[in-house]
Amino acid sequence: MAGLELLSDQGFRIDGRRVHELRKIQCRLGVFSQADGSAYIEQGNTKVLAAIRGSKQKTLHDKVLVNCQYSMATFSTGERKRRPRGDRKSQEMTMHLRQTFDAAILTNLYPRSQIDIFVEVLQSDGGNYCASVNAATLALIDAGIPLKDYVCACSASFVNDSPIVDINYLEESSGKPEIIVATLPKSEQIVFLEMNSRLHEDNLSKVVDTAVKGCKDVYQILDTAVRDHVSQVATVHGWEN
Amino acid sequence: MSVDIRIAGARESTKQLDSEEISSLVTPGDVITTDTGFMRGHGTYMEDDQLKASVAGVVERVNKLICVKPLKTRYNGEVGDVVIGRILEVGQRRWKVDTHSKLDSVLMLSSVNLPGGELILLELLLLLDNVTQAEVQSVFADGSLSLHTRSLKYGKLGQGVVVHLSPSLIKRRKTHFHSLPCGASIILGNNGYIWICPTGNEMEDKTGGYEQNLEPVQRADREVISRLRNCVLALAEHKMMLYDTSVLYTYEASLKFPNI
Amino acid sequence: MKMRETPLSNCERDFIRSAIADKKRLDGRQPYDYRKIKITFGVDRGSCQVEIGETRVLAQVSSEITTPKQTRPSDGMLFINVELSPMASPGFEVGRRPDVTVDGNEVKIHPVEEKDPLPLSVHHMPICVTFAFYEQGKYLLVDPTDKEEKVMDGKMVVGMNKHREICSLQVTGQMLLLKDQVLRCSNIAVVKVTEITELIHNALDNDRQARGWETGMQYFLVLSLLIRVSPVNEKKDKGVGSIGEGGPSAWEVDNEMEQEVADEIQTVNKSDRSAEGNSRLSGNHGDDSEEEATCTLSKDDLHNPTQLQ
Amino acid sequence: MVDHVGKVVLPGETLSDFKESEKTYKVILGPGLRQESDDIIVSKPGIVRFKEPNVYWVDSNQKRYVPVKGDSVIGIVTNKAGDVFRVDVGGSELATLSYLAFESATKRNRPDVKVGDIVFCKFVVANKDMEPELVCIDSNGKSGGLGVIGRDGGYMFQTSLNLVQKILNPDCVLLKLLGKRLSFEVAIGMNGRLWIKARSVSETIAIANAISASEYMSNEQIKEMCKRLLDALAGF
Repeated sequence: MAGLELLSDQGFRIDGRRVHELRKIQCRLGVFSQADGSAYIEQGNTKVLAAIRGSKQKTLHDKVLVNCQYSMATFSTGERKRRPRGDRKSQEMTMHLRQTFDAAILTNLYPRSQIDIFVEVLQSDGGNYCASVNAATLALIDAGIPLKDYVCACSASFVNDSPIVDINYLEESSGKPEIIVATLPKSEQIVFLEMNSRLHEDNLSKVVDTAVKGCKDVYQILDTAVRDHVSQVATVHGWEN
Repeated sequence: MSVDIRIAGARESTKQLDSEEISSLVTPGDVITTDTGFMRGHGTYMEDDQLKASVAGVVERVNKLICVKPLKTRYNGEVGDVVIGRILEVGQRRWKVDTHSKLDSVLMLSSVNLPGGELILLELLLLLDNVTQAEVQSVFADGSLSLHTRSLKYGKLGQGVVVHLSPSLIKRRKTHFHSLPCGASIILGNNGYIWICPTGNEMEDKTGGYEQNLEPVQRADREVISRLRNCVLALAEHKMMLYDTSVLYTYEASLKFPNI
Repeated sequence: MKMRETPLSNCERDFIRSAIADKKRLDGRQPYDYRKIKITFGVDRGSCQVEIGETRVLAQVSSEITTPKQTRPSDGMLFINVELSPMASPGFEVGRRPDVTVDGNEVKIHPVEEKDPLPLSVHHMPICVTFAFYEQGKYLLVDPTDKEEKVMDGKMVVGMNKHREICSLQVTGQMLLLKDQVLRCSNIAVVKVTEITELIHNALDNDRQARGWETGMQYFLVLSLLIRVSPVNEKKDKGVGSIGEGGPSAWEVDNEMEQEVADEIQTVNKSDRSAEGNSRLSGNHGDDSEEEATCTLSKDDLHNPTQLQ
Repeated sequence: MVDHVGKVVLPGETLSDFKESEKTYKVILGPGLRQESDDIIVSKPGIVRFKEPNVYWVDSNQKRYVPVKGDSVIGIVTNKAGDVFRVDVGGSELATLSYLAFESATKRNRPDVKVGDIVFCKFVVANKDMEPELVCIDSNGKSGGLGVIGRDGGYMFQTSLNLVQKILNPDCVLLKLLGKRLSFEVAIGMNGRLWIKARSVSETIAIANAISASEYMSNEQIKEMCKRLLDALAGF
């Protein structure tokens, strides 16, 4: 991968985007009828399904237990590989997702119950965590579970002295720094933050800003999708009167 | 037999609407009001003196109380609601019942009309997985429900089918039991569970349903029940409210297609 | 079997919270103070024990020749294996204090007869600093203890080297932070990292003197291997280091975790190739070779690694 | 046997020549000593102790608390299960505490105990075959200081079982010295847990650290430490 140019002189990235451009996002709510809530999201070539199921009786006396299960389909990457649930990467991801949503769900409203969040990556092209968070947020909204705000996640990197947003698989595996942020977009509060590889402290602020901006852009798209979905259903319900 | 296949993308949505049409639509994190004179209802939370939405849905205002009603949610019980439930667990003096609410509901032995006033072993009354019809007696502090089957209207349900739908699709009416002219009865539980059974065997003998009728249901009855079930599902698919008239109209309309 | 951990009572929680609000800590430290760090090197080379307060971590490095990955024939591999013994804490949920200790070593076989073990060129030394947040980030503690971690809303671990390069950064726990808080932590980390780097350098200097040999600028080395390998490019490195946190995530399920981490090793020097490990977990990453010092050792040195002990 | 007293013994050693009670010709064996047919076998490493007229036991530095009937302990409520609270006392299993075992508790008037509260209570049932059971009242139904503690502050911490024995020993000067200059409340559980509430957070921390530090100190050293501590606190 030596000669790969992540950012051309003209300011274009490998897949033709500019530094501040997200990949195309398409999403849909309520894709399954059995689950309490579900959603599907595509961010570029990364495709993720999320489903929510609630209310098994578990013993956290004062709040709901948020449980996650993250898995990747065997066909999700170029190399076909069995990925049993216990896979280390999945476990780590599961734990991150749980923490993220523990902070965003109003957990004290449901004592003694449990919310299961299932996330399945159908196709992976970088930004699995981000797409998973975004999908799970939509699924939680679909399920009518109270959230403080949307949780939107976005990644960023730093190439040739310029921050780039929403990095894909090639950019991820280039060895450049990768920063992953999940935020509550309205208040810009950070729920989750992780960074790999080396980045000079002076640049941290710039890259975090880029990622947070990315989250806000993602939020706009998700919010439009949710509003469309809700209003479509609400009108047939006759709720407007 | 003709088969018609469409890809998912070709499906037409029922109505294309501009989301601007509903002004009171909010999504999580939206500020509903900064006026502190309001009371916080379901689907909202307070932060920095602002009342914000925690779910996506339509804002409803009753006097000073503001709540947001989400599209889809678990059943939030209210006293007096008619519910259909499934027995999950038989305990010492109570049953645990699944009513599609966040926590399991309980049906105390003392809240059951015992046939003949005798004390019978719980297991004989309601077994695991039996379907029961009950009324919400009270709501506990944590949101779980206490049920009762004190009236002869309520009790165990015998032969029929349950349909699980979103509770928000059930229209609140005076009565939720309907004996439809097509030869079947339907109970529209407020919790989104719907029971369809042949007319006659449940409603006639007012024993609370604890004496079970195990006679096979006639084929004609079964066909009517299946058709009704499909009608209910069709209505739900299109997010239409369910009540006796809507179900009946759908049923009548469906008779045009005898082979479905 | 996982042992039951003593639950934290409301009383302890409230007390620690009120103490923190009062800018006091149970062990008498100030909010931004580090605990006492003690670094001890083992008799054998490549082992090191670090104590931070009551938390102890033992690191041992070893290396062996293996076949490189087909996809990266010129790179070696670095394995990091972290074990959290149940002895350390009953019912280990999150690894206790993370922190520090990166020891590497490297092995190279060139012409077979003259074996010259080299210290692994560790380009920079990432130091982890942990911050604990309370009351949605209102209060901030550096280097929280076990109990303080149990009470906290969440924590942030910053891995940074003395050149102010952040190597890893992780925010965990259920709390909401603002960007400014993150930046403030990274500023504090700069100071702490400088202090600790100093400390480690001193410890290494002392150790070097104790061992009585000159290792140039870099760290200590471990073994020399007498293996006959003819192909020129056959060189890899297996290091077992214990590094703090990184991904405490998966540890909950079992106490042993083996992580095959990023493998990126470059050839730096033509005559003596040294391998640089790059680990995402530890944030030990190298591609700028600032201090490429190598040394040659005599056979005697190698065979009497414990001399002058 | 008398010459064994005060010596270190290891598990498996057999002891003999016990001093019997003059009236009953019996010997009472405490923890760490076991009778196997005719031999008395040591089952714990430690120091043999003797108390007149005929009681022998082994003092060992054991970390795990084993419930003993009549012991006052500090427990943490971990769960409410029907009519009982499940309490962690540091033993191998959770102890039960009936909600009726509180002062003026009745079936209708349940005590106000939350999960996570700490309770100062006494063992009424503690043997190896039964689940240990706690109460917060004496035989007259009075609390006598037992019950939920630490609601309005204070700090609970864990020390070793030996340290607790040591500070409760009338010969130990620690609490007396601290009490002279500082006013504080303390509850000492035989399971090694202590709860302390002083006038301020810093005093509480200081007292807690003083107690933890005193484990291997002689009375002289304790005096020295208390002096320094009190001086330091005065300078706060």
